[in-house]
Amino acid sequence: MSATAIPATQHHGEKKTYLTADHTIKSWLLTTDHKRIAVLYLISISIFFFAGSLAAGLIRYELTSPRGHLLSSEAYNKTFSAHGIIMIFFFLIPSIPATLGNFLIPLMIGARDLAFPRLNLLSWYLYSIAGVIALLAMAMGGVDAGWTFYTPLSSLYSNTQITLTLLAAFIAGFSSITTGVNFIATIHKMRAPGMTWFKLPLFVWAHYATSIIIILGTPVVAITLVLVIFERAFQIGIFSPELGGDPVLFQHLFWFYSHPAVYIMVLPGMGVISELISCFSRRPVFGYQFVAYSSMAIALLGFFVWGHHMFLSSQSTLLGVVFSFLSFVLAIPSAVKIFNWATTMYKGSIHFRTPMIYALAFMGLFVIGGLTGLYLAAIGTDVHLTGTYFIVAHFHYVMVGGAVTAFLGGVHFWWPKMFGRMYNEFLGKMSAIIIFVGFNLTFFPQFILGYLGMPRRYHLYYFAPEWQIYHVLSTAGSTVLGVGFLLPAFYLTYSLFKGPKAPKNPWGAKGLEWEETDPVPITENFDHKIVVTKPAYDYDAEEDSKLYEPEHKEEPALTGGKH
Amino acid sequence: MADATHSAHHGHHITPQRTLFATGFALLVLMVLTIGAANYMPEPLKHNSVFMNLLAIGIALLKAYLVVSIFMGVKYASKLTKLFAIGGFVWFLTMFATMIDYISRPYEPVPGWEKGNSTALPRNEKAPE
Amino acid sequence: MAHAPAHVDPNADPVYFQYEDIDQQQETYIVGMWAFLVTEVMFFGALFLTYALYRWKYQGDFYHFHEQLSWKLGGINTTILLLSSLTAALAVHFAQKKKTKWQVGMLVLTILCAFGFLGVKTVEYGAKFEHHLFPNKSFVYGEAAHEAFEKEFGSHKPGTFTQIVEKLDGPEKHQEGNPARARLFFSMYFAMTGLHGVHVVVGIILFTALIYLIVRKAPTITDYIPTEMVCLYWHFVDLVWIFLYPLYYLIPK
Amino acid sequence: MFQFPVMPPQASEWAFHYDLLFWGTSALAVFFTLVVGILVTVLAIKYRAGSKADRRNPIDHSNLLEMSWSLPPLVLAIGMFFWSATDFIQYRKMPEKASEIFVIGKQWMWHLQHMNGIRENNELHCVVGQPVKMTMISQDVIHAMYLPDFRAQFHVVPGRYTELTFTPTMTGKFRMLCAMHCGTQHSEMVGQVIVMSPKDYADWLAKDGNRFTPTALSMADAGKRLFTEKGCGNCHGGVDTERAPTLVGLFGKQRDFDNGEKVVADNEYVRESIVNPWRLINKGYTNTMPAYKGQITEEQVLDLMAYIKSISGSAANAPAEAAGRKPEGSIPGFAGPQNSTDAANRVESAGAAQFKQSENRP
Repeated sequence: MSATAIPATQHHGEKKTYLTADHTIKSWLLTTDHKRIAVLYLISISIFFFAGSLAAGLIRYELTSPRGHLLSSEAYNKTFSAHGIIMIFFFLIPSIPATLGNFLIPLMIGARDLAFPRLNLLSWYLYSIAGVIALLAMAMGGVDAGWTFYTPLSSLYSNTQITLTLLAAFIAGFSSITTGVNFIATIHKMRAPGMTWFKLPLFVWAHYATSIIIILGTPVVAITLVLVIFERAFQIGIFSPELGGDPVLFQHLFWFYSHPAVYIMVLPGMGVISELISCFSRRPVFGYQFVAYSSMAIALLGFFVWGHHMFLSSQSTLLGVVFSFLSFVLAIPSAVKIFNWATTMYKGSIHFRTPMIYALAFMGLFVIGGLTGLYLAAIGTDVHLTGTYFIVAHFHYVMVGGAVTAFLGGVHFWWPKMFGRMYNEFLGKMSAIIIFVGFNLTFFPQFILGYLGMPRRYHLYYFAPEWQIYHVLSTAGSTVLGVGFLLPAFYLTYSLFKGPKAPKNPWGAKGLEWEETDPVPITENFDHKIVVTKPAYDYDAEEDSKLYEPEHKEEPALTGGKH
Repeated sequence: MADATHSAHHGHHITPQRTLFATGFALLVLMVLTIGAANYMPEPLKHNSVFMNLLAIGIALLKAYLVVSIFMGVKYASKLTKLFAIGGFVWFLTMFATMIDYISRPYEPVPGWEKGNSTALPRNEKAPE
Repeated sequence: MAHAPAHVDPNADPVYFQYEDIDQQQETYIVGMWAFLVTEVMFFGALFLTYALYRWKYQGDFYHFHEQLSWKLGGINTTILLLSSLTAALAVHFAQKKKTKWQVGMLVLTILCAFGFLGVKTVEYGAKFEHHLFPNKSFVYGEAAHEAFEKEFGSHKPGTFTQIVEKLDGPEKHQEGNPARARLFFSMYFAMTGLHGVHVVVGIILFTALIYLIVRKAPTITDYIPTEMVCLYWHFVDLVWIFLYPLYYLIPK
Repeated sequence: MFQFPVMPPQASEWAFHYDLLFWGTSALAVFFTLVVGILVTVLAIKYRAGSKADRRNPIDHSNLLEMSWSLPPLVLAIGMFFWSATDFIQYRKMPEKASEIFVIGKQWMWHLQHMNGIRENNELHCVVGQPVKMTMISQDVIHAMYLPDFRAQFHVVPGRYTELTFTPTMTGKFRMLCAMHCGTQHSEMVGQVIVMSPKDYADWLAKDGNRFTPTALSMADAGKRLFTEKGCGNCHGGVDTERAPTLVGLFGKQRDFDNGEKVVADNEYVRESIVNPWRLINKGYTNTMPAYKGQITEEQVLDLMAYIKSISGSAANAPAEAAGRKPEGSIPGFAGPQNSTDAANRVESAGAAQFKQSENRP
């Protein structure tokens, strides 16, 4: 035990939390405390989220009219590219791992910090630099090649700010690699005594799987983007058919990362959902081991399905069929998770608090997102749907319906732990319901649009005015969705200043982060030595339900079962 | 390694100098071998590009094995380190699934136009019917 | 560093506050380093894949292009890197035995090797620039193209540097292979060896910082782990070159 | 505006198979959505906090249950896979007899060319019931030929010929879109396929068809003219000379190269030999031919190919069935067995119905 186990601030009477340990701006910008870095990340990704949403709103309003009177073709292309680049590289990929993961992994495994605190800070700086460069590129004229940067459009034919943007994506990639390396070392070596692999919360398992994907995949896309930069700078021919190169090779290398990247975005979300459902059902996650293994299966198998983005790209039919088969196989681990979550609720005692509403919304949306993935994994159905709004709808169901919903659920769940304040429960539930309704209204019509043949990245459809009704519905939905996203921004910010003080464990949740820390953790996380003896998710629904029996006069507080 | 000694200091392994020098020497010998093979291979084998490539890659792999196992100490390291060391290289190989695309493309069930029946007739030429 | 390492026992190795003991700290650093090396493998992996594809597609051309590279210079560089790997491994050995003078000596030797490598690389790159084989706008490959180039921009007069280089590296030898593919080959060559070169430069910076910290007796460097980490990185750089050498300099016909 | 179309027209044979597969998948998807939806809703209501449900003896894991919800879906998924994969292979199978259309994608228009010389921009006229086979190449970035009403899509890649086929089953106008982002005016890279009855098509050929092609040269003739203009015939004469091999009978013939590779001449080889002639040098020749890269358009390459093919004549009547489409001969099996399709087949198709009308033209 090292000497710092005794908090340095003890003699001040009241213990100082990580938030109040120091108040200077320098202490925030140079902090190596994983919790503070998580807060920094939370602020920065929120900024990017709203920037990306703004672009999304522009896109939606442009599409209400078949002739698109709002934006020119050039502006539209730049808008959807900005939306994609910001949302993928600067929001979705770091969203859950860098905020909730950063904050919670050491707390959940009983460590005093991540393995490499300075590397963690570096990660946030790399992310910020990348973000600034990307925004700079957009301010200097923007990019029009989409977030996929397909060559030779991005390498030889586009004269927008592609080099800068690629550089930003490259640096953001390194931010993500440093986080991944940090998590892997932490989860392997920093667990508290008694915290065996199968006592880990599934949130940690999901992050371990995510980190594996990050370290195996991200470097590939990083070097690919560098090659595109070289190609623009020197007209070298690696992806240019005129010089003997192959444009399809770019797609192989790009999707080798970018398909697994989808799991970087959604696996942590699945981890969050495991925590939420288990806590608010007062039941351990059903089939814990299967859920843990399915995360690893998704992470590793996810590397062998990249070709399903390229069925029509003139890759060989043989490879297409093989990739299609593997994609179908990959559907199973996700299905296992869904069924296990549903069964977790069986014989539970379900509390419909805001995070649980988000978790239920996640299950509904993710099921639709996952099942519509079958259409795209099936090489036969893909031929009509790829490159259309069906794709757009599908990946928004997975990314927004999955990752963003889980992120919001997780933020609501751990908000009291992070900031020690409670938000308005009614507004919380409202926002979850508004998001669910608005989301479906926005994206369900897009499935139909895709099947009707509306290509993605089109902003004119004067040749098919009958599509307009779906676009109008979708835009109406996006407005609702926008309200749904703004609401939490307001009441959560409000709660920071005026919200009631949160108790230590407002949900009666299990897990080291709730039971063994102060209401808001101190800088060293724990003020005593942690030895883990209980299994994960040590809930008891029967005990919990007894609180509702007639002899209890008042509405029981959410303090968990047996205490 | 017969002369491998284990230090009491925190239990980590100290690779003896003799092993290190032997490894360095072996690496240099292998390098000379690969250069020699590339330049002075006897005639029938020299133009067998499959053999020559395999030989060059084989020697490089041997060198890589020496560096990774002795210099980088994976041979004496924990199972976890071994897993990472091997895992990284194995995963690098999975990327080569991409090559299946290029190798299998000639066996497409999609024929090129030279195999379909030609309609390459001058427009005013009467089609034989 | 907000949390300075806590010294409980002044003779013990320092342990950062987040670790329980020195063993945990050392193991964590090794795991982290290997996780990072995995990313490096994949980083170069994408390039090796690209190389493999085009080598397979244009094997005949690649043979002709590779004659523009000097296997002798490449061989010198291989020797230098292998030796530097040995000195790096010895540095770790001495660090573990706490023979600091020997450790620093070995690190200095490693840096010298790295500079030697870069020196030879400069000669090689210089020759390619002189012969317009760098894939930028002035790229010229093939006799016909060279003639056209000279007609337009005046004849190609080699300076002293070129004369030295040509003794070592030789002038353009056989102008064969499809010139349209030459740019591809030299693009790959510069991308891969260039990225490797960047790693060598980073290695030099890391070694210099390490030596500085050791000599200054910085409190962070009392065990062998920092040396081990930098040397693991350096071995990886060596490893990449072990494959680059036969792939670029020893292509069979 | 207040109509809710749910299905695009089903205008090709493949569209029927496609929709069967699509709605089949949909049935599966809806089924599983309902299973999960109902399960979650029922459980959420029954076991809400404070309800009187029986919560004794809960189970935490059950391998039997795990198997029962992973194996049957796996079997179903594999079944769906086989269905969709066989359909896809069917979809990619090029018809024996088809009207050949050559498509050049460029920023931001479709350029289409009929064998008989009619050139169209963003429009394709074809005959109902007659299979159409497109051979496509891009002259700049990657495009995707997307015909939603025929449920047909394939990418149009620079430097590589790709194929797409469909058989229209109803007359009318159908959309032709670009489904791969290709730059500024991507959303205006829109055209239409006009499917006509044979009679209408003949009328169109006689009137409008000609409007697009005042030269009235077939592709092969245009290629011949270009061949003469560029002076190709100076070297590539009727017989092999010292400078160059003849191109008579080139298609489908095996070529041996000085580096030992072999290849059966196909469209990609011919394009490569025009654009980058130094890649593969025929045995016994030197690389004296200038490269036409940048001096010749993709359209002209297609014309030249049509011409070379037309003079391949009877010598090319034995094309290799398993000919590699890529000009590498070093891989075993590339050159393939010379499985000769009969010449009769070729002659028969030469009189493919849709070009009979060409006689009527002035």
